[in-house]
Amino acid sequence: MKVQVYAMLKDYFNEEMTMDTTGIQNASDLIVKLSELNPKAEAVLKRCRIAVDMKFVSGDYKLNTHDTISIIPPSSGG
Amino acid sequence: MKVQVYAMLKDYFNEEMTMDTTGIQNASDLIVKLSELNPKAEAVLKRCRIAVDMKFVSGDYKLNTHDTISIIPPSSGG
Amino acid sequence: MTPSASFPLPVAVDFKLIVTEPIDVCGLLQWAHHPKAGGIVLFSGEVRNHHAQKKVTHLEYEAFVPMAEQMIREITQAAIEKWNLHSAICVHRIGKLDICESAVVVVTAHSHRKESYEANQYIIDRVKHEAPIWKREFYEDGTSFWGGDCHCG
Amino acid sequence: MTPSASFPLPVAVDFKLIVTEPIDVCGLLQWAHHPKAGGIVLFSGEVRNHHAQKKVTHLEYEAFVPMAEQMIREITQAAIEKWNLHSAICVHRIGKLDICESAVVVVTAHSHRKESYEANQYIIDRVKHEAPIWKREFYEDGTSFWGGDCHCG
Repeated sequence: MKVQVYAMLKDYFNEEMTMDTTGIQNASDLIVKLSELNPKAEAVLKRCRIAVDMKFVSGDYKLNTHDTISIIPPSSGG
Repeated sequence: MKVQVYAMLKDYFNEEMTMDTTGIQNASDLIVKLSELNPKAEAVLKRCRIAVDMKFVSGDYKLNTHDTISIIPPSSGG
Repeated sequence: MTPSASFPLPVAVDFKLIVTEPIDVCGLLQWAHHPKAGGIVLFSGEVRNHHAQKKVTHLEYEAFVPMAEQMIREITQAAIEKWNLHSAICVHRIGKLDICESAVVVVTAHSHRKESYEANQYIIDRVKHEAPIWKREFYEDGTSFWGGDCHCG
Repeated sequence: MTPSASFPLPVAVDFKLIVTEPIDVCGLLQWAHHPKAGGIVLFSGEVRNHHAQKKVTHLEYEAFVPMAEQMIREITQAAIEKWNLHSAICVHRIGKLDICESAVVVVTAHSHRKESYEANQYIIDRVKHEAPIWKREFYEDGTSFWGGDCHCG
């Protein structure tokens, strides 16, 4: 699956990553996996939302190999 | 004293009038006097405020021969 | 928008607050920019084409000009002190106004938006209810009506 | 201001809602005029020169553009339906912004002012908290800070 990160997450990860789905059933699993890949990002990741096809999904959303997943840090627009 | 009226009151009175102070001790008396001069204006006059030198005064404000008095209908700006 | 070369005093001492020409809405917004102001709110009260089921063709506003200017200045100053605004201004137009034209514009600038909204509403509410300014609506059927009149005279 | 030749649909379907150039604040205000709208409220969120005792030199905004545009459109539409607005629009800028420049502008138009203020605040509150847009502040001392970051990573 394709994973895109934004804003301060780009200090910890590549902007766009291709990840294999081994051990990643749902959206929550993906956050855990990313935290393992870079523990420094854990505090931010805990506060992120996940979007699939520009729609926010809950932690138990089942991820698909063909999904493009966006990790959305807390909004700070305006 | 000089009395100035505004807005719909100009349908009932001259815009600027010189009135003698006989029987007009205070601001309330002036409203009564104007209502006598044109009873059709009474309902509006009851809702007017009185200003002397661009400051609102209360009904018991003692009027002076040299005052310029403004009869201020309810505001409807904006 | 780019900032003005020099930043305004909180209250607009040099502006005419009662005008007969169209209000320069963009100019007021431009004036209100301030490097400490994170939230600017602008209210424009505009002439509607209807009132109580009647079609409005235009309005006329009349004011006791020097007193209205003085009161608008006092009300604006009170808001600046109450909320600690970086800038605030209110301009009211008089004379004949067409549909969609601005009768009154209020601009408020504060570090934070909540205070800008509150102060803006405070100013327009007080100006509408207290300043000696009167509206006369003209209808398509040829009749007209003074705002604030009680229909009972 | 004079009315547009044709009046807008309530929601601005043809506007770019995320822009890289300065926001045309006056153009948005102009667009929002509506013959049924008595009260138009404009909010401009501008870059402040300070944040938490630090001097800000400029900001940079980043967005997940297509999703941010879609969410701003949905939030604006929700406000139009909730308050029965005559028009509403929200435009957010991204990229580098200097002090006093508008990062976001919201315009709402209703027959009455109370609803225009409420709807305006509703839109900016939701856009700030929900849309995938991020602010990075740059300080005079050479440091920078992502808005929303928790300083605990």
